[in-house]
Formats: sequence, C-alpha cells, structure tokens
Amino acid sequence: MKLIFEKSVPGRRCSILPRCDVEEVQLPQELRRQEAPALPELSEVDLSRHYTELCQHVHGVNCGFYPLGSCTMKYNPRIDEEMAALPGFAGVHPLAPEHAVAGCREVLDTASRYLCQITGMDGMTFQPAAGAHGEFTGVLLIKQYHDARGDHQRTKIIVPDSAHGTNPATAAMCGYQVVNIPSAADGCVDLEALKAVLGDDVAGLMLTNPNTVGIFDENILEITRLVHEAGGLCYYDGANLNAVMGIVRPGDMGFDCIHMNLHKTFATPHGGGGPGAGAVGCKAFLEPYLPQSAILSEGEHLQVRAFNGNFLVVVKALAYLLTLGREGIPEAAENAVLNANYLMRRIQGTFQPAFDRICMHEFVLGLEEFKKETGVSALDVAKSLIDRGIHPPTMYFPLIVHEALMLEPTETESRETLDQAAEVFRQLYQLAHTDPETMRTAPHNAQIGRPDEVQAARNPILRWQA
Amino acid sequence: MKLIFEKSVPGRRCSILPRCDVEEVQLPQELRRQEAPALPELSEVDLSRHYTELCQHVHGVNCGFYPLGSCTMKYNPRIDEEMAALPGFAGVHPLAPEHAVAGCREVLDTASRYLCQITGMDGMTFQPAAGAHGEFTGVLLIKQYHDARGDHQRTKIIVPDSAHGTNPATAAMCGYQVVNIPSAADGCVDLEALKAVLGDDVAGLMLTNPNTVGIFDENILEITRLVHEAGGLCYYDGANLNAVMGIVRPGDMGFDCIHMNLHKTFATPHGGGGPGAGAVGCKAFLEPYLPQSAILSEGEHLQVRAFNGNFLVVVKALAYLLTLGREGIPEAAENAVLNANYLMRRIQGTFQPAFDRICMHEFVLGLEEFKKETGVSALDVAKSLIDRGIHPPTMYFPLIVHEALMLEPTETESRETLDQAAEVFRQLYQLAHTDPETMRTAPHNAQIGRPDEVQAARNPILRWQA
Amino acid sequence: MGSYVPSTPAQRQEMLEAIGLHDFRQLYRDVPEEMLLRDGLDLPEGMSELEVSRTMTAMAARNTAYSAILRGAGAYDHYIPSLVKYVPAKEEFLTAYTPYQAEMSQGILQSIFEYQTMICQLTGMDVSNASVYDGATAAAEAAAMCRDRKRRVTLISAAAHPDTINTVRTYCYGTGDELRVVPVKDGRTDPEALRQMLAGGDVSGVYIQQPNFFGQLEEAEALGEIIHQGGALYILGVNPIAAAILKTPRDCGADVAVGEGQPLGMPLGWGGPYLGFMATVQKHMRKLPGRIVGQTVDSRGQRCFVLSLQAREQHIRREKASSNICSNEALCALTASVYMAAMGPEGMAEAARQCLSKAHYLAKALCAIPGVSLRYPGEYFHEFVTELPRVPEVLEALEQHGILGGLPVEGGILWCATEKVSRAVLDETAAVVKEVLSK
Amino acid sequence: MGSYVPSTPAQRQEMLEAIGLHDFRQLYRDVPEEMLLRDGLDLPEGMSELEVSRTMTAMAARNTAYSAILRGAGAYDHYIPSLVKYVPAKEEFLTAYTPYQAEMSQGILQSIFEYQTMICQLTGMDVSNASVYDGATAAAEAAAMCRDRKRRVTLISAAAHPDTINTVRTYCYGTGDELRVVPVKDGRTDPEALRQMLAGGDVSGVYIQQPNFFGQLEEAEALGEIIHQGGALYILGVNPIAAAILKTPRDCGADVAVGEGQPLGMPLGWGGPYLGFMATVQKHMRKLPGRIVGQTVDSRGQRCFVLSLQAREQHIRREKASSNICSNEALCALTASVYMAAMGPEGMAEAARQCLSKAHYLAKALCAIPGVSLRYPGEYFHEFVTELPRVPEVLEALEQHGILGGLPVEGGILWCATEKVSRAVLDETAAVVKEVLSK
Repeated sequence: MKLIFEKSVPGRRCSILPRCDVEEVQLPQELRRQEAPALPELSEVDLSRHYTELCQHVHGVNCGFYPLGSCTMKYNPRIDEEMAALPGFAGVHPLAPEHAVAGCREVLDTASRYLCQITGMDGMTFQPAAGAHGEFTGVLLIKQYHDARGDHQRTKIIVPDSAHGTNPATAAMCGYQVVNIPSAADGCVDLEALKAVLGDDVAGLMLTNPNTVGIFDENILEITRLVHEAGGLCYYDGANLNAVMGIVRPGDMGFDCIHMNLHKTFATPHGGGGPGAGAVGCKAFLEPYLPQSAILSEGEHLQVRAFNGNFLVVVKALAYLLTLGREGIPEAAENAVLNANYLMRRIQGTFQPAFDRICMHEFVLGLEEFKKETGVSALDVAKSLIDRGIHPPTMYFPLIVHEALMLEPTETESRETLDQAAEVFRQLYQLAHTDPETMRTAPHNAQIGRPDEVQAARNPILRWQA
Repeated sequence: MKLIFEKSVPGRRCSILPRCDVEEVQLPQELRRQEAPALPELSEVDLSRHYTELCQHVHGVNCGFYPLGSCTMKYNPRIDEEMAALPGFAGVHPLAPEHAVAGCREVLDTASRYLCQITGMDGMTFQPAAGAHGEFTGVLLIKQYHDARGDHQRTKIIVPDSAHGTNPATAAMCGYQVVNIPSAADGCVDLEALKAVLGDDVAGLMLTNPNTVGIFDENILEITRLVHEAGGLCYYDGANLNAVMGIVRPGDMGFDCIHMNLHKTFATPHGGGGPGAGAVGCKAFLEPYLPQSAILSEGEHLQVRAFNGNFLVVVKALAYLLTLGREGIPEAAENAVLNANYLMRRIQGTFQPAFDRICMHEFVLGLEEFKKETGVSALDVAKSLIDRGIHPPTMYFPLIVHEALMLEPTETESRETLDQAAEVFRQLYQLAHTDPETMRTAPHNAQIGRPDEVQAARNPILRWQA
Repeated sequence: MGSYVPSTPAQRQEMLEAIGLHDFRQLYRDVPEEMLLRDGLDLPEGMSELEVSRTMTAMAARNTAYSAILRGAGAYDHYIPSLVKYVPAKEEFLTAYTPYQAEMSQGILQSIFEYQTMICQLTGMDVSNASVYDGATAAAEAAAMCRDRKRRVTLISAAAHPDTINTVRTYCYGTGDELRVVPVKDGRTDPEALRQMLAGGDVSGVYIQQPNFFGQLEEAEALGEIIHQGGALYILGVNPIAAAILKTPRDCGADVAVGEGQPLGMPLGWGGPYLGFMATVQKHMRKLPGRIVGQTVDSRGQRCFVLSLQAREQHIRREKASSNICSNEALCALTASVYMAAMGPEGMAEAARQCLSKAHYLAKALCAIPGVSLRYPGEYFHEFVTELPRVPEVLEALEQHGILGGLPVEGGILWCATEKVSRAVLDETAAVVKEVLSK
Repeated sequence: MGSYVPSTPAQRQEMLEAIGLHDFRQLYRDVPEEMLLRDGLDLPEGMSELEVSRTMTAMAARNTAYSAILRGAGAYDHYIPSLVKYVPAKEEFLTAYTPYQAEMSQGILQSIFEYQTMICQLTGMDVSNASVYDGATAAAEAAAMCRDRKRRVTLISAAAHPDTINTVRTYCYGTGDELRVVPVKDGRTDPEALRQMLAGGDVSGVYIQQPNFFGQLEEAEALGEIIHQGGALYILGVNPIAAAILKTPRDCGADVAVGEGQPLGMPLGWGGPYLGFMATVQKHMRKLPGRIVGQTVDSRGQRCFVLSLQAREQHIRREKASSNICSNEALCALTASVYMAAMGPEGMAEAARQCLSKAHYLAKALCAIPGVSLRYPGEYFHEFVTELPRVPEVLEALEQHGILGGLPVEGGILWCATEKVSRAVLDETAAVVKEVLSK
C-alpha cells in the first residue's frame, strides 16, 4: 500500500474552511514558521479511498474471532458508540460551568455506583486514561496513604513473577523497589515466599486474581490478610475482572484499591491501541487521595491527566453496564468462563493445556513438547491462525509456561465460533505433523509475510521522508 | 459466504425492546398468524460480522475507480451524509403540521431554485424517487398538458433508437405508442427521420443531450423547434446533465421538461441500487400539472408516490449544490468532460474509441475489430478489469456500437487515477494478444468467477429455503 | 468555493494540452455559441464544508423537534436499533451502483437475496422483488401486474391511504385504465359493495390495505374470497410490523402482497427514502416488476448471486415492458433486512404486540375522557380514530408538551402508538387532552 | 435484560455438560464459598437497547447545549470535517486491539506511521511516538525522559496549564523527584527567574507552553537558549493548530516537543478522550516512551510496518522501564492524521490564521467597551485575558444567548476564538458584554 504522502499532489486540497470573515491578522515575522508543515495534499476522494484501503487490512473483534489472552476482546456494542456520539455529550467543554454539565456528572456518578458495586469499593475515579495509567494511580494512592501517616520507611512493592510487565514498571514509576516473588507451579502465590518478604518496609502487594494463567487463587483471603498484617496495602490488577464480575468482589477478597480496563471488561472498543479508560476504585479510607483536576477543584490533589479523564469512553462503558445490569454482569462472567473451558476442552487432545483443570476466563496452551515433536513453534501456530481468519492468541506469556499460547475467547463468542476455532486448531495440529514447513513460513494469505523485526529495531525508520 | 439464515440458531437474539409497560392485548384468534415469521435468529456480534463480511465484497465509488458509463459515479461527499442524518431532518414526520417543517420547506425551495437555475426550468418537483420515475412523471406532464387542452389525438412519443431502454418503457407506461427513429452514425438525431414522423399525432419527443455516445447534438435548437411546430413537447432525459451543467441549459435548448438523477449528477450515493431521487423540472406552463400528495394538498393532482419524495436524498443533493455554487457547478461539468477526453486520448492507440472526436463526459470504445483479432470480447475486458480493482465500464451499450464499452470517469477522478487506468487498459490490450485465454476466463482474483446467468434465469432460485 | 475536483489547476491545464486544447471552452465546441450560458449561473458562490454544515444545521433547527410522536397515517415512528443505522452507512454499501457486475458485488447481491427471503417469510409469499420506491408505487405496480387484455379495471378500497389511492389513480391514468374506489362502511371496506363492483367481470385486481388507513383491521380473508369469486386478483397491502402477528397475506389468499417498508428501520425523514416491498406467488413470478436477485453457481461451482430474470426488464423489453423501474431502494431493503434480522422473529412479534397494546391503552385512556369516543367499532392494530371536540386546541396543547398528536381527520383524530412511546407519554397525552376538553 | 452472550441457554447447558459440569457455579469451585456474592449485585435490572438509548439521551439532554463556545483553556472547539468523524468510526479501526500481529494489522500500523510522520512535520522534530494519553501526561513523560542520574529537578513555567503543572507534579511525586515552578512576569515566563533557577546545575528539563495558558506567545527561542545555557533539556508544549504558523519547536531549539492533540479533530467530549503527542530529536530516540511504529520489510521483500524498539518498553524492561505506558490513544492519533490530511498544509495554516484573526477581532471589540482592557501586553494567538468588572453577570448574559463565554480567571476572563466562530457571534458577544457593563 502506498503511504498517504506518496499520494500527495502539490496544490490538491479539500474545501473545509470558508474565507476569513474578519480582518486578517499576521503574526510578527520573528514568531512565524518559515514554511507550512509538509503535510500531505489530497482531495476528499483520495482520503476516502486511502482510509478504506487501510481499514481493509485491519481485523477488529466486530469483524471476527479475536481470542487474544488477557485482552478480553469482547464484542463492542453499537449502541455504546451511538450514545458517546450524542452531541449532548461529545460537544461539552470540560470547563463548562457546573450547572451546564449535570448530565455528565450523572454519567460519572452512575458509572461509579455500578463499578463500586461490582468491585466492592467505596470510591472511584475516571481520570486514568488506560489500564497502566490506572495501575500508576492505584499505587500512588498507596504511596499517599503511607506518606500521609508519616510511614516513610515503606519502600517496597511485592509483585509475583507471573505478573504483567506493567506491574513492576508501575511500582518503579512510583519510586518503589520491586520485590519479585516466585509463583507456585499454577501461577498462584507461594504463601511461604510471600511471608518471607513481608515486613515494615513493604508498602503493598500488586496482584491479579484470577491470575495470568487463568486460575483463581484459593488462598486470596490469607494473602491479603498477611499483607495487611504487615502494614501494607493490596492492589488488585483488574485485567482479569471479566472472569469474576458479579460473582466475587475484589473488595471482599481484601483488596484496598483496584484498576479496571473499561476497554476490556466493559466492552468499550480499544481503537487499535486506545483510547481506553482505567477507572480506579478504592476503599473509603483511600478516597481522600483520589486524583482531581487542578483547574476543576480546590486544594491539593494528585492528578494523572487533565480534566476528568476519557469521559466519552466512560459513556460507552455506562451504556454497557446499564444494558447488562444485575443479572447480565454475572451472566457475562459465567459465560466467559464457560467459553474458555469449552474451547480448552475441545482443543485438548491435540494441543495441551498447561494446566489440566477448570480454568477461569482464559487458558494457556504449552507447546514445548509439540515443538520438540514437530519443530513448529507457538509463533508458527499463531501465524498459521492468521491465514484462517482468526486473530492469534497472546504468545509467549505468561513467562512461566514455555511456548505459551494464551486464549481468552470471552463470553460474546458463540458455541459455533468456538467449535470452528477448535476445528482449526485440530487441523493445524495435524498439519504440523504432515507439513511443518508450511506453518513455519505462515502466514501465506495475509497482506504481508512475516516482518523483519530485527531490522526494524536495528535500523529504525520511524517516519516517511521524501 | 454463508447466508444469514445459515447462521441462525433457534432462540438466539438481540435485546432491543423493553418489556411492555402497559397491559398486553392480544389479537382475536381469527386474525392472528399461525406462527412467527421464520426470520433469522442471531446475536448482535453475529450480525455485525455478517454485514462486515458482505461489505468486504462490494466495490463503491468511495472505495475505488468506477467508470460505469451513463451512471455518473462521482465521489459521494461525507458532509452530505452528515447533513441528511441530522435528527432535525431525519426525525420529521411527513404529516407534521406546516409550521413544524419550515426547515424542510427551505430545503426543497432552495434545491428547487438551484435546479431551476441549472436547467432553465421554472418549476420543480421532488416526488419522483428515481430517474425512471422522473421520466414517468415528465411524460405524464406532457400527457396532462395535451389532455387539458382537449388535444386527444396525440398518441405517439418519438424516441431515438440510441435512447436508454427506460425511455420507450416510460412512454408505454404513459399509454403512448413509441415511434423509434434511427440515429445518425454519431448517435445524433437524423433531422430527416425526425421530420418524417412529426405530425399532429405526436405528443412529444424524449431526448438526451449530450446523447448516449457522449456527443452534443449541434442541431438541438432545430430539433426542439420542429417538435414544437408540430404541437409536441420536448422532454429532456437528464442522464447526461453532468456534462453541461452550468454551461448550457436544457431550457435554453428548447426543452419543456426534464428529469434529473440526483444520485448521479448531484453526488447523492446510489446505495447499490437506490434510493435515488428523480427531480423533475418544467417550464411555467406545465407547473399546474406537477404532482402533489393527496393527503398533503387540496384539489386533484397527479401523484407518483406518497408524500414529498425521497426527501433525505434531496438534503444530500442540496449540500452538494451549496458546496459547488455558481463556479463549482460548471467546474464539475468541465472537468468531467476533460477527464473523459483525457482518458480516451490515453487509451487511444490500443482500444479504439467508436468516434474519433472530442467527446462530452463519456466515451464509447468499439471492440469489434479487437475481438476479431484476439477473440477477446468487451465482456472479457470488463471482467479482466475486475481483477485489477477497477469497476468495469457499461458493456454493450449503446446498441448502435458493437462490442461497446462505455466509460464515464467523472470529474472526481484525479489525473493519477486516469493514468493508472489507461495503463491497465494498455496492459490488457497486450495481454489479449499474448494470453487471450486468461482474459476469457477472468476474473481470477475476485470473490467469485463468472456466474452462470442462464441457469439463474432458467431455474430461478429467488429465495433461501431451509 | 467548494470543489470535489482533485486534479490541480496546473494538472488540468496539462491534461487539456495533452488532448490538444488550450482552454475549457474548446471542449464545448459542438455547443452552438448562442446557447452557452454567458453570464454564468445566477446562484450564490460555493461554500466550504463548514458553511454548508452551519447553513443546513440551521435549516434543520427550523423544524420542530418532538419528543414523542403519536401520528402515523403511513409513516411510523419505531425504535431503530443502532446497528440498523450503522450497517447501511458503510460506504461500500452506500456508494456502489446497482450490482451489474456480480463478481464485484456479491455483498449487495447476497444482501438483496436475503431481503427477498425475509419478505417472503414475513408475507408467506413465494417470491419477492428487490424493492420498489414505496408502498404507494408498490400498489400501483401490483395493479399493473394484475392487468390482462380483458380485465382492465382496478379496484381500490376507500380505506386505503389517500396517497396510495391517488398514486394508483395516476398510474392508471398513464396507461388509460380505470380505477374505481370501493366504499367504506363503519371504517372498513364494504364487502357487499365490493361484490357488486366485481360483478361486471372487468376487474383485474383489487387493492385492500391491512390495517387500513383508519387503523381498522379488515376481514382480509373474507374479502379475498369475494375477490377471487369475482375472478380478480387480490392485492393486499400490509404493514410489515403488524405482519409479524397478523394472519399472513398468503393465508388471506392474496395473489400479491405489497406494503410500505418504512417501519422496518427507516427514519421518518419527512417522507423518504422509504421502501416498497412486493411479493407474489410462484405462478406470477415472471410478472413481478423490477429487479430480482437469483442464486446460481459460478465457473468454479461456488454458490453465488446475480441479477436475474432480466428479460422482464425495460432495458430488454423497451416499450413492451410493463414497468420502467430500474433504480429501486436497495439500501432501504438492506436496512429492512438488518432490522428484521436484529429484531428476529420474536422481536418483530414483540414490537407488534407492544404497538397493539399501547394503542389500546391510549384508546382506553382517551375514551375515559368525557366527549371522546372511538369512531369505528372494529378491531384495530396500532391506529384508531377518536371523535372529540376542539381538535386544533388539543393538538396545540400536546405540541406545548413536545408531543406530535394524531392526524386530524374530519373532526376527529387518527392516533397511532408504537412500541417506542412510553406509558408515561401515553398518560401525559390523556391528561393533556382531558385538561383541554375540561376547559 | 440486555445480553451480548450469543449462545442460547440450551447451548450453554450442553457446553457445561461437554466439560463435565452441571451448573455454572461449579465453574467457580476454586472460589472460597464464603466470598461468593450470595445475593447478587445491588444494581438495577439490565435494560434493553431502547431503554439505554432513552435513559442516556435524557442524561445528555441535561447538559446545556451552547450554540457558540468562546472558552478554551486547554480544550478547543474547532470545526471537525465530516470525514474526520467517519474514518475512525469504521469498526475495523475501532474494534481492533494494539497491533501486536503485524500481518493482521497493517492498516493500523501504517496509519500510526503516517501519524508519526505528520507530527514530525508539524513540529520539525525527527521522531514521534504513537501517542500518549493527553498533553499533560505528554509533559510528564517528557520530563521523565529528560532526567538523568545527576540532574533530577524539573522546571515548569507557571504559565503552563494548571492541569499540566499538577500532572507533572504528580509524576514527580511518584519518582520522588522535584518540580519547581518558574514565575510569570506580564503573563509570560520570566526569563531572568528561569536563568537563576537553572544556575544550580541540577535541572534536567524545563517545560514551557506555547502559547501559554494565558494565550500569550512566549519568546520560545530565547527561552530555549537560556535553558540550554543552563545545561538542561528543553521541552516545548505546543498547540498543534498554532504550530501550523508558529516557529517550529525544532527552530526554537526544543529537545522534546509535546502537546495536547485534541484540536486536531477530536470533540470536546467533556475532556476526553484526547491525544498527547510527543516528538524528539534523533539523539533522544531511544528515550522516547510508549509505542513506536517502524518500517521494515516482510519475508517477501515488501515494505511493511511493525511495532518497533520494543526493548524500551515495560513488557521487556519491567521495573527498569521509565514509563509503564502501553495502551495509548491510537484511534485519536488516527483522527488527528485524518484531520491533518483533510486540512492539508494550507488548511492547517488557514485555520491557525483565522483563529489568530478572530481572537484579535474579539479582543478589539471587547476592549472598545469602557471598563474592558487586555491584561497582558504581549502577542497572543487565539486566547487572551481581559480585565473587566461583573464577570459572573457577563457570563450569565452570554449564556442566555447560547454562548459559553471565556473562563473566569482572577477577576478577568480568558477568552478564546477559533475559526469555527462567525463574526456575527463575535459581534453579538461584544454587544452583550457592552450591555451588561452599561447597566
């Protein structure tokens, strides 16, 4: 595909703005830029066709199966988009006076009520713009809490080695030393390892439950109790909340604060990499530390971005929450778990689950043996799925499983889709035994073959140049 | 692709309506249908994916080049869609009281003013829903006119043999006997042939100018004078108006009434086969006969459909008209003609234009010689274009050119697009000489190969059945 | 100032020169000099996108926005699911032409084939076309379909929509055929009058609307028997929402089922674009006007879809064609398909039941007000006529509440309630009417 | 009652049985019994789509709709071309995840690569990332980027947006680094104070906003010289519309250019989603946080695009990463690209000139009113502060005219005019202010 710049023709343009209807003013010479920015010059028909061409080479969850583990790629409802596009929401200035934004307040208040109820928390902020941003906010709450008590010796955050990379990165951004503790074989917390590191230098623990291999940690009450006893707080990484929402609440597991990815659990679209929204909830004693906008509020507060956050994303999430309601929320969780177990069981017999037990909303295949047998890697299987119209699972994560493929079908896939996917896996399993070379060079029907990522990193070309 | 019915699962559904909030009423048994209609049962995710799959197998003009002769496939601007979707237009009931529809009236009045100015007519109706419907309306005006004068012996309508098939069909729908007159070699009216059929039994003439081979009839004033002298009226088929709008006006050519295809000349999208809008204009003396809605007006009037016509299509056309304005309208015409001539000249040397002269907005290639030479037909060339991402031209029309391919690039194609298309034609010309078989079996890269149309007609399967 | 011409002025000049010309006017050398528009169009300058948006948004704002609509009479305010608005707006569907090239248009062709099937399933008929312009023209086309050399008279019920009657009349005027109107008795087509009008043996087809213009449910099956006894064909115009629960046209004996498809997901849009649907039984298949999509196989043996039975159409038959229709309402047909699929059989029936229930709720609430009564005694679906005094004041008062009341008809009001109207609005309406009438 | 689970209850039961279970609760057997939510969620029942639409449309209607907006202060009401709204709403772009699988995501990857290039062209910098959350976090990320072991202090101008200052302060609080605020003199960053604050040699980076919060244009080049003389890196926060005509960050000597991308086609949306853009010079390329797309070739030798330089990112570096950002604002970046491409170089410059001209027109009209004067003497772009009495009454009166007036700031008003506001509205505004002040 040509780049948009390669379609540019000097002097070509769209007619967007009228002539200026007031006297023209010029900037003083010394403040002016020397020449107009070299943006592409195109007509509207060129633009329309360019972006149509690009979108034909994108696979969204509304277009097909997308079992990308830990990303909760559930269907993104159309009504949510329609609600967020209402001029009554989309056209509101963030600094409009309070009496003019009663509807926006109602959105945040209602969403907050739903999410507090789901998580078992007391307060909620929508300022964080993404999951990692929410983690950052959550750990800052912990830091503020200790600081406010003058408890300054707490310099460590405990993170299991099975955690997402954002957890340790977040702790570091908050100035904490990261203490990695090894997980048990099933990815659950090793209680002895935990006890060994707990002490009065521990600010808190970051944990996701169900964990990254899709297993619910049975010892969760004991874990949070131990951390609290040591004076630390417990942070819940909401990445896997879809498995348990409406069934069991992080607040009841003993967690003090939590972030959620509205663009995963609450069905707002991810836009090819954002915008998301990382709502953060906390127990009442942490509420005073929730972030606020400086320009919108009095007093000193933490603040992690301007204004009130990705508001229109919250509108979408609220439309989803209102739709599901008290029965729909646990129904979604139960069916996410059912779908994961069903797909795992259907695949079993060919590729092997890393853990042979009931899983939560996702499961991990370990392809180490398979690779030894056939020479076909997890990557090769992933790329072969592309040829068959299925987005590959998460590859090589979690780190504790070798040749891992992590599948999360979500509740919005039908039995038929799962059956078809299982059939594709079965075919690939056989193909690996009969024609491994085809898989090692996949994809064959995609727009491109495998990209040379090494060259991309070694000799970075990060922009087009004429 | 599976049909939507083949994806249906009993009991599957979307959640659109709430429970009924009033007491439920039942129809009497004798009025009730025996079972619910066997519509497909799907979830929203199924539907979203189904229609995404379908739309991936459609080529629209906003997606790529579409030089379908006589169809004026110009770019359909986005702002026009946005305006038509405004709740202030889309939500208006057709029987809302007059004081509540001032904005709708303004749309029709403004569009009428623009179109009267462009066509040289005095009055306009937007009731017709498509071009052929406009033809029907226009010829009914002629019929009403003669009937009102008690001039009942006029039973014939003259139609040149190069005319679109709708012209004779329309005349027949209006109860007229169709008199076909032969065209001159260039598709223009043969004055002698015309004179020969004129008389007091002629109700009128239906003509398009420029004609269907893309040539402006120099004798147009003489033609309309002759018809008027014989007591007939002249009807202008606006199919080719895009060539001359803002340059020369049908009213000034001597025509009494005209239909336009808003979905061609005025950039409203054609939706895969409608809705269009067939605005009909007329001189002042025909205005009393313009159609009206019975429920919206007093007195007896013709009426060709309910209410005021495809109003939201008129909104789109008005947005386009306002955008172009006094200079933009002739600019569009001039560039439509320029693009046709440029493309014809670029292709010339391989495929031969049927008429070697300056054309109007479209031109016809005659492939009779080429076919003798290579065995490759106009159809084969058309199908080979599909493999190269170009929608085929109109095939085998007009009937007066053998192995015709009729190309109308329109003004919204850039020079680059025309150059690329010319290059594709050049390649196909060569391919026909080196590998005709590949062309005779084209397309090869499309979703389907050539369909068996004979079987479709002989053994019609017009609906899915379980 | 707006322009959609992409080539730059410099390119245009080069292109002119490439064809051996120097300026644009030379392109028009065939046009007699004296005819050229010398002073240009007497129109305003072109506008930028921002100005167009500002101008037309201001026009739209000049229309009154109602928060609830209790008016039907041929156009119905149903809830349109979000997906139903989104799918037909995809520019692939939106900006394609009629699918002449099957290899490049399978998406459209399949969508129409699916539409045809759904219309058959809704009406119980065997064959549907790809759509016509609207319900009124569907009736007119059906009347033309029914005509043969001997029988040239068409009958239409006086309880049909006035625009339908007038449109059919106009089409008959075109071909020089006669239209006669069957009178109404107690708000429904008078069966005795119908029987008498058929007695002459010159009637080709009879059009009955179900529910009729007054909202009344016709005895459609009984009327069908009378029509067939008279040797004519039976055209039944049906509301497609009502059709989800009403006895099907097939079961009522209809030869042709037609209707206005607007309730199937199209916005009110001040009257259009709407959708005319037409379906018939197997034996009249080749008389059905307009485009039809058929299933076949391609050169590789795959199932695929094409425009079919084109021998019936105007571009082949020219003056022998019985209809000139080519462009129809394909995108509206797609809209209707998405609507029917999103609602599903249960959702369609539920929508119909809620219309029925809410209309009856409203009628009861209104008729509890002194001075208000039902005009007709028969069963009705989602429309009904009340007698009441002070109609203009009632409608004016409702307008003050943001409610578009029913349509004034000869001293009464034709009300309509759909599933979209909440009970609260129905209660509010009754309260407003009560207040006005008690003044 | 709403549900997006497609499998029917019967299918779910079969699926449960296929995995050897009988009911859903058995799926949660690892969860300690006492923790299960026994009584379910204390929330309302689910809603149908119609109810959600009705409920949320009512919420939206509770906000005030202004016909014109003269308030900026970090969020700007520009005209959004229709295409700019349409393209990012395509569900392929909308519903994809981060493009981890390049073979299935070239459309997104290429769009980001194009965005990166446009940001470079707008700012004059060499390298852009794929976006961060907003302008405030872009400033905070840039401050982190500039820090090294020795220099840990960040400076920020007091004329920066209050939310930017507070966000940078919060990020500094996280890492335990110090933020100091450079004072303002006559509405602009005080160069002398800046010079003195750099004297200690402990400053890593200095953030200046152009135009600043008060709308004033900073002497950005001169400030850059002072900053570099002080051994610090220069972070320049720029308004992307102003950037089309203002001296580029590169020409002002900036090491990192950042900004709030909302003016590039994003709706006001009560504050989000917005777009943080970040660009830097070649030598700091590997310090740039967040996603970056790079060009490479595929196995067939074709040009293609991938997420690149991932060794910098959190999933590789874990606790050694300097930022944890992964999801960014990709769809907003696409929106900005479509906006910049639709406007083109000339359209961007025209928008900027119209903002400039209209703001000056408004300022002149307001300052012609007795009692109104400009607070600051310097050059400004599209925002300016007036001194005037009776601020609440003025804003209230404008609101009666459907106009959202400027932001009240310490006894004055910070006004903003964009290309979207017509001269008529500016005149109306001045007339309203005049009337209030003459009472």
